Amino acid sequence: MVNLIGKPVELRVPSRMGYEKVAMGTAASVAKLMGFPDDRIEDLKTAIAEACINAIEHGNHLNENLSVGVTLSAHDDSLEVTVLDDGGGIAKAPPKPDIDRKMHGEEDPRGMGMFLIQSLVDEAEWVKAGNGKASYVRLVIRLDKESD
Amino acid sequence: MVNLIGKPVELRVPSRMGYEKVAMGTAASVAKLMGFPDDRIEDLKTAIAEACINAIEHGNHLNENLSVGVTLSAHDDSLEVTVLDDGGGIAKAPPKPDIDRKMHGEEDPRGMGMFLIQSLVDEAEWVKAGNGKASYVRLVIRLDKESD
Amino acid sequence: MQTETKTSVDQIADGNGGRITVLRFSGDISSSSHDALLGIYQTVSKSQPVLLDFTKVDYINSSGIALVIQMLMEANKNEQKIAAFGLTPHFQKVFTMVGITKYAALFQDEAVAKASI
Amino acid sequence: MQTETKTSVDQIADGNGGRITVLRFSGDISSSSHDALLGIYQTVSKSQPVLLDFTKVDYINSSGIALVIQMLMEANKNEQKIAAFGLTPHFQKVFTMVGITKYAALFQDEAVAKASI
Ligand SMILES: Nc1ncnc2c1ncn2[C@@H]1O[C@H](COP(=O)(O)OP(=O)(O)O)[C@@H](O)[C@H]1O
Ligand SMILES: Nc1ncnc2c1ncn2[C@@H]1O[C@H](COP(=O)(O)OP(=O)(O)O)[C@@H](O)[C@H]1O
Repeated sequence: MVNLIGKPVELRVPSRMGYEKVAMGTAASVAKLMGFPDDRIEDLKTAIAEACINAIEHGNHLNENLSVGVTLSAHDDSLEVTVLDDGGGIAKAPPKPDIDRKMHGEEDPRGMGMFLIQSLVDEAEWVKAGNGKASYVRLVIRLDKESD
Repeated sequence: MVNLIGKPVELRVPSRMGYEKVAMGTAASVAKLMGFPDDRIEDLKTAIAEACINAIEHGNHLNENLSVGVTLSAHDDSLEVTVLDDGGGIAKAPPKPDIDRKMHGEEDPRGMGMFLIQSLVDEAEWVKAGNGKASYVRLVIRLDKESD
Repeated sequence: MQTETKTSVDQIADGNGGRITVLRFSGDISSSSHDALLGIYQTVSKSQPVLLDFTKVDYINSSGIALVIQMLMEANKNEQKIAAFGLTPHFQKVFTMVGITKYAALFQDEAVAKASI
Repeated sequence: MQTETKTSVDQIADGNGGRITVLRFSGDISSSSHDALLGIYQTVSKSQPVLLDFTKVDYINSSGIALVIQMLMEANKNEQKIAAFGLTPHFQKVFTMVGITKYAALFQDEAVAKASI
């Protein structure tokens, strides 16, 4: 595999629903360059889409004057991604979605984004930064890891 | 068509051959969001690839400590793209490629990138900036324009 | 700015003298798909099974999946059979992860879905 | 870091008792494709026509096109017939823009190329 270590790819998109698809396209291109198999690229795309949607909606409150920042760092055997917003970060980790509770109206039908991110990538970490004025999620997806 | 006017999408990629494909993926996603037809997206992808390759090779001389910057600004009826490098810009406009001269060895077989860019998009302009320390190409591709 | 969802409603024979409603989606399934999913579901007969056709959908996010779950809730209340087909292997995996398969079977294609529901 | 180009060399019958060499490319056609294009071309017989199969190529840049032109120059010197097939409509347009069609016909697929060369 070709050595891609070097400067990260950096992307900034406006905080508007739909622009998560631009981050998906950029991330898919980087992962393809690195030689990720198609199924892992799909996992990465969904994880990045959910992270961007959360940054747009919960972090930047759909304020289009704010951007969502995405960095993609190619390492020897993994791709590391951060998705940055200007919000205060998550207050507490949401419960794992429970389909029975959802189906019986005991739980919001939403609230699956962070669960999907965690399920689809190899590492996911939510970090508060900039004294409450920024937050990011850091994702790692490994090249050797088989898709689950 | 949905109004996309707002902050531009910004991308930075390392000055290494192959990373033009990341710019292609990002640009294709923005153009798709804006509703460009598939054949115009192909035109845009090739134009951006050639602009990035020139920025990587001629502008930044393959120095991987330098990045190539790409901005994508969605206007009402067009997408405006700039591809920025840290070089001095083009010395003089190259001649239009002449296939007969190339086939007879009277002209370098290369030297088709700027011609393709100009042929594939609606506007292309090469600009020297930053007192000889930066240069960019500005491309415009219009939504209503039929592919040629 | 998000691609809108289009839904077309088909009636097909189930091969046993009965009829099945097929909701064929195209575009994105996202937070903006409320009307294309729940709005359309309100209009269909509750006395025959429903198949959800995702063949022409290439982007689904978690807000879109939440709308699919709300549709399954409605079908559940109406004791109506509901199943899906045409999801890519990736989205079959995602639907399985969130547990949707407990309330709606996922079939490979229309023929299998029609024969199995 | 660029995807490498793979070339496989096939011999097919031209339907008239003669033979045609087919160079089947996959991956990218870019500045790093020198060996996969010009290197391989050196090894093939100069006494029968050559077809370039781009069916499995999805990225071609202007440096790659320059290598194709160099291959056409070689073929021209050898008075060898050469043509291409399997280019997407976009790359057919790009090849036409730079004038390659003056020295090599572009065909839709292998059957037409084989019958026409
Ligand atoms: N970037 C973020 N900034 C602030 N809060 C967030 C962020 N991402 C997630 N959250 C919080 O975590 C909750 C769960 O997120 P998620 O699982 O993606 O589901 P949903 O977005 O559908 O609520 C959100 O409702 C929000 O309160
Ligand atoms: N971004 C740039 N910075 C400096 N010089 C450039 C840049 N882009 C193009 N050039 C000059 O213009 C010439 C023609 O470029 P092009 O038509 O793309 O063909 P090629 O890159 O194959 O030479 C290049 O050889 C180079 O001298």
